[in-house]
This record gives sequence, C-alpha cells and structure tokens, in this order.
Amino acid sequence: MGAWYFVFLAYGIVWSAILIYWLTLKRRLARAETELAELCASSEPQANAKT
Amino acid sequence: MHVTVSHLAKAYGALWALRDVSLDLPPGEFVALLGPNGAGKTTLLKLLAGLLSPTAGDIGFDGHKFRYSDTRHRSAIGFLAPGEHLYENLTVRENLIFFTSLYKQYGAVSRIGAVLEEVGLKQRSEEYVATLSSGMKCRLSIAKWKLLDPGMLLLDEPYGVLDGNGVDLLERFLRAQRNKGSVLIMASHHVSRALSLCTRALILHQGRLTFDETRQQPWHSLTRAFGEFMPHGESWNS
Amino acid sequence: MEFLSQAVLLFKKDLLLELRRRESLLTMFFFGTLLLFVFHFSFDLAPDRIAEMAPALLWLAFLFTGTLGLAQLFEGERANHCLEALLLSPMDRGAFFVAKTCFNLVLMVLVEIVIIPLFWILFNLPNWELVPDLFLVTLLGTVGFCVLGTLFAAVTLKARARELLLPLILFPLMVPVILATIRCMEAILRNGELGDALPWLRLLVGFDVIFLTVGVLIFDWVIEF
Amino acid sequence: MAKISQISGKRNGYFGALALVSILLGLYWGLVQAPPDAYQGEVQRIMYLHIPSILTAYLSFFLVFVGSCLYLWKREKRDDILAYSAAEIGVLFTALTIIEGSIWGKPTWGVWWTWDARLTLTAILLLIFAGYLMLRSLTEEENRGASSAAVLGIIGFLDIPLIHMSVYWWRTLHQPPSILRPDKAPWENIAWPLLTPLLLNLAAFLLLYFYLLSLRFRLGEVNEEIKALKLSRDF
Repeated sequence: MGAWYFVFLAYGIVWSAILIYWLTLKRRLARAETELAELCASSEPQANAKT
Repeated sequence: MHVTVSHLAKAYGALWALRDVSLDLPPGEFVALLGPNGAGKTTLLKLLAGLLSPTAGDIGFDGHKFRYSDTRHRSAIGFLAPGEHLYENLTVRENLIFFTSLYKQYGAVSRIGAVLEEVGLKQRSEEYVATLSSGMKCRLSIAKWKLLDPGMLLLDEPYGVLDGNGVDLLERFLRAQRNKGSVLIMASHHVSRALSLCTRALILHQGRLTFDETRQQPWHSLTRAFGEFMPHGESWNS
Repeated sequence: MEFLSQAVLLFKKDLLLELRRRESLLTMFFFGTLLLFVFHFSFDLAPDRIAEMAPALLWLAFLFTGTLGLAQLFEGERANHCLEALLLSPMDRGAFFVAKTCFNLVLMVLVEIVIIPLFWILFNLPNWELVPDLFLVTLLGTVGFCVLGTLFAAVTLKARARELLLPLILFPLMVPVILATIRCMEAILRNGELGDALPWLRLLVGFDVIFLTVGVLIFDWVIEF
Repeated sequence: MAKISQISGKRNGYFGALALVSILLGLYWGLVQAPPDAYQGEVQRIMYLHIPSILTAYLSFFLVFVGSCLYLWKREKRDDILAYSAAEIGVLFTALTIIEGSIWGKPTWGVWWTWDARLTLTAILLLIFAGYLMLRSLTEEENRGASSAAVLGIIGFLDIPLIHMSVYWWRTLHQPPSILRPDKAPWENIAWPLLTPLLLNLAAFLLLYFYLLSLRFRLGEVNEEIKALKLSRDF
C-alpha cells in the first residue's frame, strides 16, 4: 500500500466525481435549453395569431 | 373601508387559478361573487384575506398597499368560513374570549353574553365547540365576527348549513355590517339569496372576471351572463 | 408590551388545550420512562463509568421525548384550519413563536422533573445533592432544543413526511447543545461543580440567546403561506 | 448576482476553459513538481485537494446564506436559484472533502474514519446541506419550499461557528488538533515550497466552483423561464 496509491485514489475519486457532475449538469442544461427553444418557437406563432 | 384590487393574479405551479382581476370597492359595497366550481372564488377570497400571496398584482386598503408582514390591516379583515377557524376543544365562550382579546377588542368581551343570546347559543356557552352541530358552529362564527366587527368581511358559502332563522340571523348581520360602511364579499351558490342582498355582482369563470355590474332591478344582463351556469329549472326573481 | 400580552394569551390557550386533551404530556412522560428502561437493559452501568454514561442517556431520552412533543406542537392549529384563523388576526408572529416555544418548554420541563429523579432511583446513583444543578443545565439545553425545534416544526408544517424530516433537519443543528449539555452534566457529576466546563455553559447560553432572537425575527416568513 | 447570469453560453465556455487550464496546472504542480512533505511523504499531496475543497464547501455555505437572506428580504426568484445552486454544489464538495479526509487518514492514522474535528465538522456540514435539499424537495408548494429552505440556510449558517467551537473543544479533550488548527490559518504552518501548489490548486478550485455555479445558475434560470413561458401562454 504505497503512499502513491492513496494519492491517486483520492485524486481519482475527486476528479471523476467532478467530471460526472459536470457532464450531468451539461446534459441537464442542454435539455432545458432545447425545451426552452421549443417553447419559444411554439409560442411565437400563437402570440402573433392572437394580436 | 375602501378596498382596491389591481391586476391580481395567482398561479399554482403551471395553472392559473386567478387571472388579472381588478376591482374598486367603496365602503358599504356588498359584492355577490358568483361562478361555477373551480372558477377561483375561494382563491380570490383567500388572496383578499391575506392567506395567500399573489403571483402578481396587489391589494390596497384605504389607499395603503397591503403587505403580508405588517399586521396593521389584519384587524380589519374578516373571513367567515362557516364552522371553521374555531378551536374544537375550547368551549364556546373561551373561543370568543380568545379571539376578541387576540384582535385586541377588549371592549367586546363584555358584549359576548348579549351576542350569544342573539345567535341562540346562550345555553350552550359552556359546551365544547366539538359537541356543536355544524349549524350551531356557523352561528358561532357569525357571533365571532359580530364581535370583531371587521372593516372587510369575506364569506365563503355561508348558507350551506343554516336553518330558516339562521339565514335571517345571517342576513340581518350582513345588512347591519353594510350599513356600518364595511365592504362585504360573499361567494355563494345560493344565487337568489345572494342577489337579494348584494349591491354588485361579479361572475368568475376559469379565473377570469367575466361580469362586473352594479345592481339593477330587471337584471337581464346578469341572466344572460349567468344563464349557462344555472342549474336547469331553477329561476330567481332578479 | 403588546408582544408580551399576545404571547401570554396564546400560551394560556395552548395550556388550556393541553389540559383538555392531555395527550402530549402523558405520551411524552411515558415515552421518557420507557426510554429509561430500554437504556437500563441495554447498558450495564458499572459504578465507575456512571459519570460519563448518565448524562448521555438522560439527554438522549429528553431529545427523543422532545421530538415527540414537537410533532404534536401544531396539532391544535391543524384542526379546523385554526392556523388560518391566527394568520388572519393581527397577531404578532414572533409572539406566536415565543408562546409555542414556552409551551413545548413547559412540557419538556415537566417530563424532566419526573425523569431525572426516576433515573437516579433506577440506576441507584449515589450523589443526590447534585440533581438540582443537573436540572439547571438540562433546562438550558431544553431551551435551546425548544427554540430551534419549534422553529423547524413550523417550517416543516407543510412538508411531506413531516415527522421524518424534522429530526433530520434538527439534530445536526443541535450538535452544540448536545455536546455542551453533556459536558456540563459530566463535570457536575464528576467533581460536584462546573469548574472547567464553564466555557461549555457560556456556549449553551449563547446558543439559546442567539436563536431565540433570530427565531422571533424570522418567524414572520416561517409561518406565512 | 446579475453579473453571473449575464454570462452567455460562449463566455461560459472561456470560463470553463480557464478553469480547466488552472486545474491541469494545479494537478501537474501538486503531483509532479512539488517536493514530498518532510515526514508525511507523498500522502501530503492529498492536502492540495483537501484544503481547497473544504474552503469551497465553506464558501458555498456562505453563498447559501447570502442567497437565503436576499430571498427572504426581496422575494426575488434569482436569489433563491443562487441559494439552491450553491447548496447543490456545496453538497458535492463537502462529500468529496469527507472522502479525501478519510483517504488521507488511512495512511496517517491507519483508520479510514477518525473523529478528527475537521472531518466531524465537515460531516455535520454535509448533514445540514442534505437537510436543506431534502426540505426543499419535500415541500410541495413552490415558494413555500423556497422560504422554508431559506430559513434553514440562514439558521444553518449561523450555527456553524457554534458547531465549530463545540466540535473543536470536544476534540481537544481527546487528542491534539490536526493541521487545520482553529487558531492558525492553514497556510501558516506549511513549509514555503509546498505553499505555491496549494495556492494554485485553491485558485483552480475556486475557478471550477464558480464555473459550475454559473452553469447550475443558468440551468435554474432556464427552468424558471420555461415555467414563466408556460404560465404566460395560457394566461
């Protein structure tokens, strides 16, 4: 159980966790922005039709 | 008390319960709030009572904007929900004593006996509220608000459980309040009773104010506007 | 002074309701004694380890009994929409908070008055003359518990799984009170008086004062719809 | 707070790239360039991870406090989004801090978990954060959940100094406090050559933290816009 083992273990866990969180965050953001774009697109014509 | 409502709106999550309601109610106004179930009547009453925070718009009492944290206006707001807002495990008298001192109406404590006499609960004043029938509880609510004498009284379907002279009692109380200059807003499905008392009628439909007119004797516009919501067969002498 | 008169009015109402229903006090009392028996069976209290075991057990019993009391605290208001009736009235929300805290405090103190001597008898601990000092320290700890407990009982009033959520939120915040009370009681038990545990007592008093004031100030937003 | 929300997608990218560069630099410096610690040897390098993540955890708790106060005072949705974004990332960093702490504890004390004051404190912090997120998700009504969570955010933050004191006093009863002693700032008792990688890593962590925060904040805002659009459509 060399000291380097623990160092890499710690670094590995931390950076992989941050990476995973970053990816999920990116995905959630992308999905939300597409939904927003759809909403804007679909509500535009309706808004014009109404006026 | 002069009540002004401007562009009031309330949404629960993604659903609009009330949309852009604006009203101006001078003192002595008696508003009959009509409309089908789920039209937003109770939401409007709760917003006016300060029990719900609006999504948009605001409410003014005598010109001052109503803010939730300041309790100055609260002593003038009345909300009569028949049978509710009473402590079941306290006696009739204890309830009245508690609420009159809570509203700082220490003078009213001496009038409790007389008011109980009026509403016919004199002999039951030492009994627990839980043991009262729903009609009795409604009379107790009337007694409570008779003592507290609010500047604005909101009523949510008060007729539900009252018997004959209970209705007379309620209507005598409402007329007295109106003459004293307080604003009354009553949401009810007993259209004929409500119209016989009111000075103004509002119809709410899906959160929108679709009708707002002061009372006229042959009220044809109301009949037309209200036609579709009427239970077929019932008619009223407007 | 209106604040005080309203607080007293609300407090009297709560007491009256409790005397009528008598459910919180009795359940808390029996739950406390039950915990004592459970502790007695699970720990064989060797006489020499009494000093550091007794405070922990006592304080655990009070913590769980208090949580039981907190779950019942707003029941009176929940029936018949009475909370709406109070929010309608020109009641000072801070006074409502103080009244509820004092009510829960009185319940817990009544339970503690019985539990501590009972604990002494059950575990046949020697030094009886220390019980009053212990009771004083427990009182300070209970004040801290009631202040934050009432605040978060009101906060979680509308949440789902209320009974689970309340202890989950409350106990991490109670760490200073738990540590301070147990250290003070231990010091009293071991050498008769506070001595070196004085900083713990100051921490305890500080905790109570800070969160009582913050609670009164913030309660407006806690209870509002 | 308006500054963060104005960062559009593109500028976010630069921010992200900058954070990435500083992380790589910190990694290289911490792992390769810096000499091993005198008596702890290589394991000391976990310190370059541990102290920055603790400080970011404290920072995010402070942001939750600021967001909660602003929300209760002005009732603006933006402050509420800031509060729970900071809370979410705060939970992540606090959890990572605990993991690093126990990994670092194994070689130095031979056990995975020691009731060392710092680790206990971080664990309590994590519990409070978890309580914050639970309370928010379990309260149905939208702004009721926000104000309840805000109250917990404020009370939790005010409680930290008291918890900090009580845990350290409790700790000093049993064994002398470890590196992060309350009386001296962490960087005073570390030799100079080890300090530069520490500060570099700290800068990298802060940049990363604010980058993630701006992303999460943006997500909160987009969700808010979606809800507002849906509302206004059937107005």
